[in-house]
Amino acid sequence: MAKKLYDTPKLDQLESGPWPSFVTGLKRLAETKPMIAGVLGQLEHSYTDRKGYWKGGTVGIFGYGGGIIPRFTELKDEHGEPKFPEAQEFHTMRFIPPAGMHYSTQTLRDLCDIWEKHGSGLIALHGQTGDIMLQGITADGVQACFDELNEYGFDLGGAGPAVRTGMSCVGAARCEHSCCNEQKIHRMLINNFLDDIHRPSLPYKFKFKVSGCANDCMNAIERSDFAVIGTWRDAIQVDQHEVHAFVARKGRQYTIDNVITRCPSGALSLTDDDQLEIDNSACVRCMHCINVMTKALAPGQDRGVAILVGGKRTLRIGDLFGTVVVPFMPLRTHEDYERLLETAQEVVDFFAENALEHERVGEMIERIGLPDFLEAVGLEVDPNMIREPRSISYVRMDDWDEQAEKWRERQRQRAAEHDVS
Amino acid sequence: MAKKLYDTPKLDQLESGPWPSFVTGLKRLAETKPMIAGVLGQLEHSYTDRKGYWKGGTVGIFGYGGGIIPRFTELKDEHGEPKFPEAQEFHTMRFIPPAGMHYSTQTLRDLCDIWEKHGSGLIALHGQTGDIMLQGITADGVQACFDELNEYGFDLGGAGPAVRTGMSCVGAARCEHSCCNEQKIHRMLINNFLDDIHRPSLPYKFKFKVSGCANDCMNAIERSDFAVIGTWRDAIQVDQHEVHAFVARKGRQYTIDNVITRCPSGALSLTDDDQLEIDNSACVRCMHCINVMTKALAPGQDRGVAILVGGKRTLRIGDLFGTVVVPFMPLRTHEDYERLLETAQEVVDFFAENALEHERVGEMIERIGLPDFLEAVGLEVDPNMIREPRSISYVRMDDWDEQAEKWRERQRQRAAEHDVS
Amino acid sequence: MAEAATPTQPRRPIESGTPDPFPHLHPTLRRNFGQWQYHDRPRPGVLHHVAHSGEEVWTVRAGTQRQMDVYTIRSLCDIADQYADGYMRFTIRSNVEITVAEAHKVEPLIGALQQAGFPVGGTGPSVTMISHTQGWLHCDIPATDASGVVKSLMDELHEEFIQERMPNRVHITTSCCQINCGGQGDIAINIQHTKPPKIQHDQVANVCERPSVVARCPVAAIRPAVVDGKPSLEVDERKCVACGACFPPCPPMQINDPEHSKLAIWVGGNHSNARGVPSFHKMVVAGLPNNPPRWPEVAEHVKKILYAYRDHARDYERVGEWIERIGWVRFFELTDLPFTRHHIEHWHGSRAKLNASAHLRF
Amino acid sequence: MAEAATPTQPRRPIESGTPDPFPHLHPTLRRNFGQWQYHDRPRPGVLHHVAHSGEEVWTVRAGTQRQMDVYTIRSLCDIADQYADGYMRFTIRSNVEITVAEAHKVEPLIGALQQAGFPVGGTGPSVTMISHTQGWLHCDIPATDASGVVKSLMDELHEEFIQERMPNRVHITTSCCQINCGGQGDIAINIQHTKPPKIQHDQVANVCERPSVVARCPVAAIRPAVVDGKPSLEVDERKCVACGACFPPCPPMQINDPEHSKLAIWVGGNHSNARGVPSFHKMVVAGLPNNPPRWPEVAEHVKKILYAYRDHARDYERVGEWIERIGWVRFFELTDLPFTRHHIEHWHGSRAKLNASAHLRF
Ligand code: SRM
Ligand code: SRM
Ligand code: SRM
Ligand code: SRM
Ligand code: SF4
Ligand code: SF4
Ligand code: SF4
Ligand code: SF4
Ligand code: SF4
Ligand code: SF4
Ligand code: SF4
Ligand code: SF4
Repeated sequence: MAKKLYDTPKLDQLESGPWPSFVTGLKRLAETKPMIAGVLGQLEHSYTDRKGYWKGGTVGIFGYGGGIIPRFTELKDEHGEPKFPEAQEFHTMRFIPPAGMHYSTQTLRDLCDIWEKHGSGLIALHGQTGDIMLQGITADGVQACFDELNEYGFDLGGAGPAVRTGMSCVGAARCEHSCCNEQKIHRMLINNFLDDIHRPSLPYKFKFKVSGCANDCMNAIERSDFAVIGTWRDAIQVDQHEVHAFVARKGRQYTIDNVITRCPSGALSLTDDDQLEIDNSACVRCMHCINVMTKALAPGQDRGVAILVGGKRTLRIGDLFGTVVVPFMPLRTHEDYERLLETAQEVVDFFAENALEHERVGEMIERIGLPDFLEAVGLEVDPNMIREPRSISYVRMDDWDEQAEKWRERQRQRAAEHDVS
Repeated sequence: MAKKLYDTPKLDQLESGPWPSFVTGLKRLAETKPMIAGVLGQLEHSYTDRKGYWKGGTVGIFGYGGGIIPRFTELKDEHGEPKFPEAQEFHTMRFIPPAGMHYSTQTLRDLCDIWEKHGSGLIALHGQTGDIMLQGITADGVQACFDELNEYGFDLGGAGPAVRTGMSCVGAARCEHSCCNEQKIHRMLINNFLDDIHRPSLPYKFKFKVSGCANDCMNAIERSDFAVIGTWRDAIQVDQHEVHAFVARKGRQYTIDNVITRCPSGALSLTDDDQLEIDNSACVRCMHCINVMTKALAPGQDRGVAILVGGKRTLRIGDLFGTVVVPFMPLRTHEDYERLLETAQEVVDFFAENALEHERVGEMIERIGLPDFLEAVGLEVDPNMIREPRSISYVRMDDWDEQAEKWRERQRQRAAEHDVS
Repeated sequence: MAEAATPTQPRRPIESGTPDPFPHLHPTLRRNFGQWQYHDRPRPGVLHHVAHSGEEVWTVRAGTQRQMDVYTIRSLCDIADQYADGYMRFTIRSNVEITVAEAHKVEPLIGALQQAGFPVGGTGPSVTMISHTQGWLHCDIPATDASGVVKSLMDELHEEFIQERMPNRVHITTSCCQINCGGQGDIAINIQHTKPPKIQHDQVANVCERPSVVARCPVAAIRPAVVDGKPSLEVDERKCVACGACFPPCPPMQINDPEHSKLAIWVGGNHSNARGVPSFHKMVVAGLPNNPPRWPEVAEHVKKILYAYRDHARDYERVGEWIERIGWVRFFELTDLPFTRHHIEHWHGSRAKLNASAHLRF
Repeated sequence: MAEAATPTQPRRPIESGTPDPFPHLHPTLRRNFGQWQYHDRPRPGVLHHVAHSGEEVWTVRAGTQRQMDVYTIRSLCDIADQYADGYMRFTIRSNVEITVAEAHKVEPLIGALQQAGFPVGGTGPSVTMISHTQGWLHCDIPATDASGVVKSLMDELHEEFIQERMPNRVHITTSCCQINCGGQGDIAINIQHTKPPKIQHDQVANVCERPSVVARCPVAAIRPAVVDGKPSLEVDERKCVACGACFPPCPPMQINDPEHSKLAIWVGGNHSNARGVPSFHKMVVAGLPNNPPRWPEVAEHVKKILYAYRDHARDYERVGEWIERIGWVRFFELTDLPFTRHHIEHWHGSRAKLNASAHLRF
């Protein structure tokens, strides 16, 4: 059906080898999709010149301000005409997948069919931010494509200075380490900010990611502005019988070298009769021992989440990890979830009003300081927020007594709560 | 002899208690030294008002620009007259002690006698920079006092924007950990810069300190601009017989908990027959195991020093530790010592010419970057100079190939040297 | 999913956001949601999870090319339909995971995936799929490709994907410009420009909002200027760190260069909190040529580092932990890579990266 | 030492620099210079060193008041003459060390020192003498005293000086202004101003070089101003961090205040490289009153921290290492100290001090 297939000697070299080849896939599509034939032609040029040939522009759908990444070719001939006119436009539509990226084959098949109808047939599963990326459509096609997929149940993801599509790990759906209902948190947060996703008007992008434990399979601490990480407050659950079995199977030496001495807080010891002793007040909930002895150990039962704010990659001041702003938030009751939502709302609102243009929330905190940020969003300071206290004496502490009293008051409250419960 | 002793009810409270009392000493002096009587009177005022009452000024001796810390009273009555006229002047003379602060009693007695003649009789042994501080003399008295002590063999130390008095640990004189001749290094360095000590004309102060090993009993890494620390390159010397004896005496558990697991580089293991195995390529020469098992272990035999530049305390940008600029310099031959001196000279010269006013060398390095500093003073880069390589991609590496070739060339040279030796 | 709405022109979007995953979960996963007890890996590429209820599932993980044509996706659907009740998921690294509730289906499922060209692996201490970005295929600012780099490297590392013979999992990332949409990596391959942007002065006025371009530069190297009578921008080339941050907001600031946009390799990035805290990757090699279609110099260096890691690290040590233990002196020795002034960081707060101690290795 | 020169007027100094210590070394030390094999501590306050030659020395360490009158020094000389061949040395912490080459002299020497009022101790895992600065006795910029603070604290900690019952050595430092001539300390007691300087405007013009004062301020809070027609300086009080850096170059910038210059306690500073790398101390309490002559509030807090350390640390853990192991959450619990916003650093590069991980303690 495609008018012509261009020669792609360089790209052809990417068809050999054991890994699935995207080139083979593109060629398959090019048979029926001229746009992809053009894209292959242009890509071959890139491989030859070592240059990119796309530029941005503006393409959207009615009612939304973002979610589509427009691409127009810049590869022109001497007359200023596109060298590959079929690939003059090659826009990407970002759609939000089900939390955890689970699919019934029926849905995937329907998605393929609808996309094949309106677009190129090229789908990236998934973008680094977690979107279904439907890659290759003309500006003319986007509205109809969106309408059909939107009716089907899909919504557009974020782009530009907006809240972005979120991500959550497989977690409770299949992972024994999960300390929270990742997909519920994920959907609650994202679906609360749909306006900020669809109508970009923040100072810059804002990402949510949810990992069910400190293994952080979603890279949330670095790659999101607001990371929710499952954790627990009470003692690690130990099945000493299984500890025994582990040591019997793997050996004492192995257990000591791979579990005991690898605990970052020196919280573990193995007794002479192969019982595991854990100093839970020292344990930093790093997950290592639980990872290695997953049958014998499990996170405690008083579970909840920690919130870290401010992760991002390189631009402007270099990569940042998010930092702890809430060390523990239980997520049991409806009110608990409401509190999580309120916290997110406070953070996004404060970011919206106080960040400079193109400044991420982490950079803003860097600029104004964590204490002021915490106060602004109504969170209490806690030693869990720091690696260590200040070493530099450059600080004004006129109000020391008042601040100290705040802490004491909270301690009294906490003690009172304990007395009641 | 003193005209009068003032009432000092607050200070008197510092005469009780088990620790030797400076007040008792001052009172003893006040009997014969009116200046000290006045100082006690003024100090009592400070204890009452919680305010200091000294101000600086200019006092010097012929030929030198520094070494004396002048103090004039600011505690005046309603007519602007000193409240304690005996203490109108209370200057300190900083004298350089023998390296390691060793004294024959004869010298100390002579020092006391000369000082009692010219000054107040108050001596601080020693100042934090290591000076003998003769505290309490009038401007009229300093020249004669200096002349007599200088004839005796003492010289003034540094003050102001100058090279300062140095310090070296007891080291080789009495300590089995010593990896170098601390006092020789100390005297060579300091006595090379006497002009810079006596005629302050650097951008700011510059301190040398020498510790014979990584225990750094002189706090050299933080408290000096140029720290010389003894270390070694080959294997730790082990007397397995003594290891055995140690384990027999202290127990295996104790040995494991206090030696093996406390090694910061995981370089130690205890075999089943109580031999100590050391992975010397992992060992970071921290001294811990040698400290604990001093009879069984000793630093290797290929000894020398590391040089760290840039330590200082708080002003301007907060405390800085020095950082490694020479990971290892053997100090065997005369030429080796010459190299050390040259390195110090290069650093001081570059500092003198390039630091801003009131900028320490550490702050200057912070400002210009370590690589440029190293190049300027003619030192080669080495991975021992960093905790880890850069994480931030903001760097221009046009000359990568050239820089890589430098390293390769050095590796070839080193290999060639090894072949010869 | 949502009910079909009567079409109107213009239609208002249904702001449905993130779909509920429950309808998409394999029934055994649905039933045991939040009730998993432990897992093990019977073989590379297979995760075996056991629920407190006693129910078990086997998940087979397989690599994909991420940038998939609909035919590829449908072939995955066919396999999932035939062996796994019609469900699958994708991992954050674009691997596909197909779950079955019966042990005997595992081998046939593996066979079908391999047959269809999807390598089975990527679990446990293996080299899993490389995090994938856009590159020349779609991005407007790339200096290299992403799909081709990933394909080339995964071809080279295929054996390490299908086997579990690393000390711990290895997460490789790539980024096709210095913005770095890929994450931190145990090994990261990133573009590193080496020359300041070449400015197409005649286009600046039309395309760029000058103040916001000026504001983007991390070293304040850009200032407004008038060139040939037109408002343009000027770069202080001695200050410029060639980061390319000015390029996205102002395409006439051409930073990409076939020759001078090089590749650098970084190691020791780690997002997880297991044992140590998360850590950023650190640069170890730069100046590698941007050499399509197969970037052999990159593969060569990556393998040198990877195999030094495999041969010398202890179990559970990630790349960064391994180097932290043996020290950087030894890392450069073992990998035979040059150490240069460029390895020494010089950026705000970079003093924390200098060795401010007498801890030394020889 | 040097030969006496014929006096001339003006006399040229002999720039002799640092004297050779050899003439001042006890002969046994001189003979075994660089040849020591090991040492042990037969009792608190006594170091027993053995040389490869087999020769042995016993060194008795005793505390002094540092600021000594000549009579005190002479009494030390008397003791050294009687028991130790006429030699002694001083440590970096102003302890005196007297060395004997015969075991039987140790006890009498100890007796004589104690008799003369010098506490014997300060070795091994004890609290040794506090590093001493000038304070009101001599400095021109102090907000508190040094000699009195040290005397008061050492009185309180006397038992810990003469015994060795800490997990490791404890080095306490004090500083009488924010310049901090004292070093980093396991426990450090430092002045912390809480109000901007009060400027005596009429004196600025006479005394201060205004540009250099402006340059000293770490937060650029000072600007030149004309007050009452005279050139003076002005402080932006919201920016000012009350560091006092402007005061030494410009005494009319009165930073010291009887009420508002407070004391703060810092913990975990460590200069040595044993085990961990050197570390800076960290602030734990502030707002303590500057309360001569005995500063009881300071002593109370120091002891609270010290005894928490003694009771909970493992052998060889310095204060900072102990806290690193148990975590700051627990430190504040054990010491019952309040945690406030002021504990969170906000200075260049301070992000490294935030918890950028999911490592949490409850
Ligand atoms: C498509 C995607 C890469 C991919 O192939 O997967 C991508 C592609 C682009 N990213 Fe990204 N980023 C993508 C995930 C990321 C991530 C990863 C993540 O979200 O976990 C990061 C690092 C995390 C972070 O947010 O910092 C990331 C950090 C950036 C940045 C740097 C942001 C910073 O503050 O440092 C930019 C630059 C900007 O926004 O100005 C950027 C900009 C871009 C732009 C829009 C370039 C531009 O300014 O024109 C790229 C569009 C490419 C295209 O043609 O589609 N992209 N970008 C990912 C989004 C797909 C999706 O929606 O699922
Ligand atoms: C006397 C002494 C304290 C003591 O009682 O032992 C002292 C006393 C003063 N120091 Fe110091 N410093 C003394 C050792 C130190 C040390 C410790 C060391 O050398 O190991 C330090 C920290 C290390 C360092 O060099 O950074 C130290 C860091 C400072 C600073 C801050 C320097 C910085 O860059 O942060 C200043 C301020 C300045 O120089 O402008 C300072 C300034 C001063 C002045 C000159 C105050 C002034 O500007 O007027 C003090 C004079 C007091 C007086 O009346 O005698 N003093 N000063 C110490 C010198 C005695 C001696 O020569 O032996
Ligand atoms: C499926 C996936 C989550 C998802 O929702 O997509 C996942 C799933 C599991 N991860 Fe993960 N991790 C996944 C990405 C990650 C990532 C993020 C990434 O790959 O970019 C990380 C952090 C990356 C980093 O640090 O750079 C991650 C760090 C971990 C760790 C910590 C490893 C460590 O020791 O540092 C564990 C613990 C373990 O290995 O036992 C873990 C453990 C697991 C377990 C064992 C959890 C469980 O009990 O089910 C899962 C099977 C792992 C396996 O491969 O053997 N997962 N895991 C992701 C698979 C990616 C892939 O296709 O390869
Ligand atoms: C005499 C003195 C050196 C001098 O030339 O003056 C000295 C002498 C010794 N030191 Fe030190 N240190 C001396 C100040 C220091 C300092 C600096 C200070 O006090 O300000 C430090 C670093 C301080 C810091 O980190 O804050 C210091 C850190 C050490 C260490 C490391 C301790 C650790 O585990 O962190 C050792 C090793 C040990 O204890 O075995 C050590 C070991 C020793 C040994 C055992 C060395 C030896 O084998 O002879 C000496 C006897 C120590 C004892 O007290 O039991 N010395 N030592 C100093 C005595 C000061 C005092 O009167 O209390
Ligand atoms: S982050 Fe934790 S809970 Fe989530 S998938 Fe990874 S290991 Fe499981
Ligand atoms: S979770 Fe981590 S910190 Fe806690 S006991 Fe296990 S290994 Fe140690
Ligand atoms: S620094 Fe080392 S050599 Fe010097 S006295 Fe201390 S322990 Fe001995
Ligand atoms: S000196 Fe330190 S690093 Fe080296 S083996 Fe001994 S304890 Fe380990
Ligand atoms: S890394 Fe750069 S070139 Fe690659 S997709 Fe992201 S923005 Fe585009
Ligand atoms: S490349 Fe980076 S450093 Fe250079 S001018 Fe552009 S933004 Fe500035
Ligand atoms: S700390 Fe301050 S007040 Fe005390 S001696 Fe040093 S400069 Fe003077
Ligand atoms: S006290 Fe410090 S911050 Fe305040 S004006 Fe003076 S120098 Fe600046």
